[in-house]
Amino acid sequence: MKALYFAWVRERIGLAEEEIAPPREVVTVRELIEWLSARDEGYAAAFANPATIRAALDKTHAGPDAPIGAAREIAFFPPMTGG
Amino acid sequence: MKALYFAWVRERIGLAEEEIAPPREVVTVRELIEWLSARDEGYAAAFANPATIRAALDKTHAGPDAPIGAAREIAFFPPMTGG
Amino acid sequence: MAPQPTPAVRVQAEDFDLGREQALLTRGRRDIGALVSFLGLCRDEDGALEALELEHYPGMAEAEIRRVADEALERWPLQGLTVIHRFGRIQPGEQIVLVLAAARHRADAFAAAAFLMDFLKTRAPFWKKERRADGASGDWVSAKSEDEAAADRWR
Amino acid sequence: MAPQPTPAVRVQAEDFDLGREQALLTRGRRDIGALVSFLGLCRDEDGALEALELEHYPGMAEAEIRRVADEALERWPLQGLTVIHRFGRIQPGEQIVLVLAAARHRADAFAAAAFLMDFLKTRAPFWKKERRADGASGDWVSAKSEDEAAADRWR
Repeated sequence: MKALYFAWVRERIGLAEEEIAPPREVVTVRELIEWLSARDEGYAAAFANPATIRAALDKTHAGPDAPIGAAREIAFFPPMTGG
Repeated sequence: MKALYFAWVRERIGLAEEEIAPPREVVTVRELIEWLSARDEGYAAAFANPATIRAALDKTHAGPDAPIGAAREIAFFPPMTGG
Repeated sequence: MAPQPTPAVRVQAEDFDLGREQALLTRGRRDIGALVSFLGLCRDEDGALEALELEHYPGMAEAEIRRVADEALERWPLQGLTVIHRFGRIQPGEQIVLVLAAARHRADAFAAAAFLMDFLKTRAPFWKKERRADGASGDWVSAKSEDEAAADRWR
Repeated sequence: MAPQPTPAVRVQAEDFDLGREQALLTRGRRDIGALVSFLGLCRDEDGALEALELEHYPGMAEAEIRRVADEALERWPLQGLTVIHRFGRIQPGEQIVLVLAAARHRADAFAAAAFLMDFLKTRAPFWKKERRADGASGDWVSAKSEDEAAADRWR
């Protein structure tokens, strides 16, 4: 699946997007965050405070307990500050 | 003093404005309405339902108990429907 | 605190232009965060209305709008305020009234514009007479109790 | 009941023009009674801000605004709705966001415009980074708890 990162999540990870292939036991958004956090310091820093992380599955907001399912795209970003 | 009439108050009285000289015992807006109502059928029709009459003294809203005092201009009109 | 702005109040027969009024209020400004406008238009009432005749009390109309505008400036920290109200013959689709409220934050601009409209409806000396499309002589528009209620919610 | 209008939603780098958008929404219409606009502008924070960099999530930004717009159309009887949100570099005094809501009655237009803004703030995927006038590298703007509270009042 494609992972997208925005704003300071993008800056800390150092990537705007990448292909990821989480193992089968990663079921929810929360578990995907934990799996990514274990990769290196950049990911760990990006996801250090899960309360400030928002996610979207196929361009729709998704909470931490949402199952990733067959989504083709997941995005991680800080709380929105548009408008 | 000058009396001004607007909207259907003006139409019923048949005048947009006139000079009036109420006697000394006419003190309040309400008393002036009563004094005018006694003039003829047009005035009586205009002021038949005092609840629907609004007044202004020198271009400031005034309630029925407001004293006319030294106002140089009094206006009578229906509830406002601008905006 | 910045000094209170002077409201721009106009009562006129001529039409007005929202884009122009926006430009006048914001030109050269870098401190305005939110601009809320309300534009009131003449509806044709599903074809029944040919035109509105808007009568007003010259002098008092401006004075009363100015009083309401000053009250809005005391209630909310505004950076600019424009109110334009037309009189005379107005046809369906034409503009009747414009309120523009500028503030640093959106809640203040929204509240001030809504407040202005609620009070203009019940306090500004304007009266609408309908000219009907079927040629019948129209009636004076009645004041709505919901407009009184809308104004009361600010007390 | 008239059919629900299709909201006009645009996410773009280019500036927009309030007067033009008003004309597009009202042209040829004789049934609109009230048009409320909200215009969000970039403030210079008393000279501290040189520019905002607005990052967005292409595709989701449009989709999310459209979802909020559809929700507004279900809540209020609207006759037209336009939402424009810019991205990229925006300098103080420049326009960021526009919401236009048209309805027969003013309360619906006011409520829909305020609702749209409250939800755009908390749901539309845009992020502001400040470029500071003193040359220091700026920060990402933090989400405000008052914006969350503003959105919560519609639940």
